[in-house]
Amino acid sequence: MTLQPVLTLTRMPLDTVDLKPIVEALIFVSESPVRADQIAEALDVEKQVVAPLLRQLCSDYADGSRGIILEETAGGFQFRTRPEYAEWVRRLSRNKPFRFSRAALEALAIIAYRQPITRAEIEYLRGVDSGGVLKTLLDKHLVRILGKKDVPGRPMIYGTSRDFLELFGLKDLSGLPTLKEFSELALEAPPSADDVL
Amino acid sequence: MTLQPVLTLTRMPLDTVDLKPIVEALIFVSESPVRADQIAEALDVEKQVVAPLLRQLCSDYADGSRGIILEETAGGFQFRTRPEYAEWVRRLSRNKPFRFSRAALEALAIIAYRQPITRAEIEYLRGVDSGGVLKTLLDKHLVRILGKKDVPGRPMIYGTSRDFLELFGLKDLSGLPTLKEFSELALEAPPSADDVL
Amino acid sequence: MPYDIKIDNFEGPLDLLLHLIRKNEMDIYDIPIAEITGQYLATIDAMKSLNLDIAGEFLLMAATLVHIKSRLLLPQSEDEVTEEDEDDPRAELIRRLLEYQKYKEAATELDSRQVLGRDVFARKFPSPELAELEEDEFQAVGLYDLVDALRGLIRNIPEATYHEVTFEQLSVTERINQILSQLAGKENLPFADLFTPSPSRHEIVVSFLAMLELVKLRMVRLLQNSRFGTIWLFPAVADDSAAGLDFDEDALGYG
Repeated sequence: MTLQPVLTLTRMPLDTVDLKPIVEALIFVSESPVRADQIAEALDVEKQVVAPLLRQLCSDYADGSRGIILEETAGGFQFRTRPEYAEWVRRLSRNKPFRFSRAALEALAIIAYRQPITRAEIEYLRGVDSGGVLKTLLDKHLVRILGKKDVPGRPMIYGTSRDFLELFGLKDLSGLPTLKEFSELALEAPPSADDVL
Repeated sequence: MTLQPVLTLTRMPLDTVDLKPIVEALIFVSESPVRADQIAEALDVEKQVVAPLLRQLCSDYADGSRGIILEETAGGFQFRTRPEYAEWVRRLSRNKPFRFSRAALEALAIIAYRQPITRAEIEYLRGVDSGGVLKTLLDKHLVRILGKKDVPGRPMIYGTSRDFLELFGLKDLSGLPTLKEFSELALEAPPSADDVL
Repeated sequence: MPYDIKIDNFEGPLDLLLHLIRKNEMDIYDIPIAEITGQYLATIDAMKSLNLDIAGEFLLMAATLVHIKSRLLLPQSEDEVTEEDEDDPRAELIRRLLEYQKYKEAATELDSRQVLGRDVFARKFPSPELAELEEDEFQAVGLYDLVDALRGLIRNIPEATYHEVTFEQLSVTERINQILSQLAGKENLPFADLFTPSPSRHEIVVSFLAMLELVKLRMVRLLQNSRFGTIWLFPAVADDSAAGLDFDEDALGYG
């Protein structure tokens, strides 16, 4: 495997570039609040150079027409959404499609691979009551009732639905990868050390 | 699946507020690209209302004095740092730029252009075993299993994922550049002897 | 310096052939097979003399080239000469080379894009705003992830399916309590430490489910340093509340 030529870093000398957008980018990309001295260090400039830029950025974002503000918290700077919009943010995150709980995904996997299956069998495999999660999957039309099992008590048996196939982009159930196929992929050709990506 | 506490909705009626900053906040707060329809749903407005706001935001951020750009990728919108500042970002996070292996890039390109495709077809095109690199791409969620091919042996077929589009900043698969024929290639770039990427 | 080529520079035999074609300014649509076969074999030999491992694909291509060369040497009938392309023994090789060249170029082009995490950066972390309204649900995961997680655990276990679990064996509830006591007083625990050195399939499946259950109950947090790194369990509650929890159906709270 061949490495690419190392990138030639041709950054311009700092006094000829506008630092403010760089500071903006650095704060934007940081998971936790960034201190002025961290920014100064990354830019290789004195802290005094950074301080006024931070003040400027704060006021740029404070002007009210923006959805984001630059906040100074815990000794650092961090972009946050404007507090007035908290409700919209909540609405967006609530509307996220298919936010499966782990329990739901687990039950779904068991049903997909073991259908037709009764609730007792699902619960046996999962070790916990699965009535609630089964109901959710039925409500979401990912699982359907296939009929009743011919054993005493005639429990209902469940299987996956057309919506399930659609969700996972499968034409039919035989498209489900098996554990064996997964293993083959890895066993036949162990990834070589130079698969950098 | 878990019920949330009912929220007291204290938001103002939409016609009295400016939607653009809210859209900005929603994109900012999302970990993955947000689709116009997700935003429209959260705002309880028609998608047509959101589209021009997104265009406006894109051009607001494109003005060059900003450290952040708004990019349309993987079917949605996402804020990203301006590419010119990559090195500063890396300095702050002390990350080295990663490199793709040629094997990974080749396999990805083949899968991207030829999907749905089987492993055997990839290997025929590349001329080498590709199980390892395929496994790596699956693990990195850049490639996904689309199902099984309707031929004897029912081999699995693969395609690229949303993460692939996001990684390479592609709007959708039609955004892939058209493949160049050999004759064009030869004209454009007379290859040197050690042109190995 | 005719053979200053390292085999590592080539992704495979097609790549090496393309290199030879360019280096010698050959016409790809009319490859001089005798010449390129000679050069190809010489390269392979040079590599062998350096004790380099030659992948099977390179040797297979050598055989193919020799085969094409011998077919070209066979006397041809008059009709065959006139119908060139279809009967040209080189045709398939040429097609493959042209095709491969296209994807090689497409790969380079992909690499030259503004790649996320290399050239451009996004906020690939949960926003604090969202963390504040975190529910006990997880982000969407594909079946791949679940199957892959299970497979990773089951991989080294001899054949037997978790079908055959018997009732006498450890239940998930018991396992939950065991994990909690394993975690008690510790700051964290690598996921792999939950298992005995050679766990049974049953143990793995039960432990896996128990772990997921604990996460669901918010008694344990799972963290990774990197997306594909070791998974660590962190107790999410104080020690005293972990002891002797009564897991009734309501406590498991599905729905």
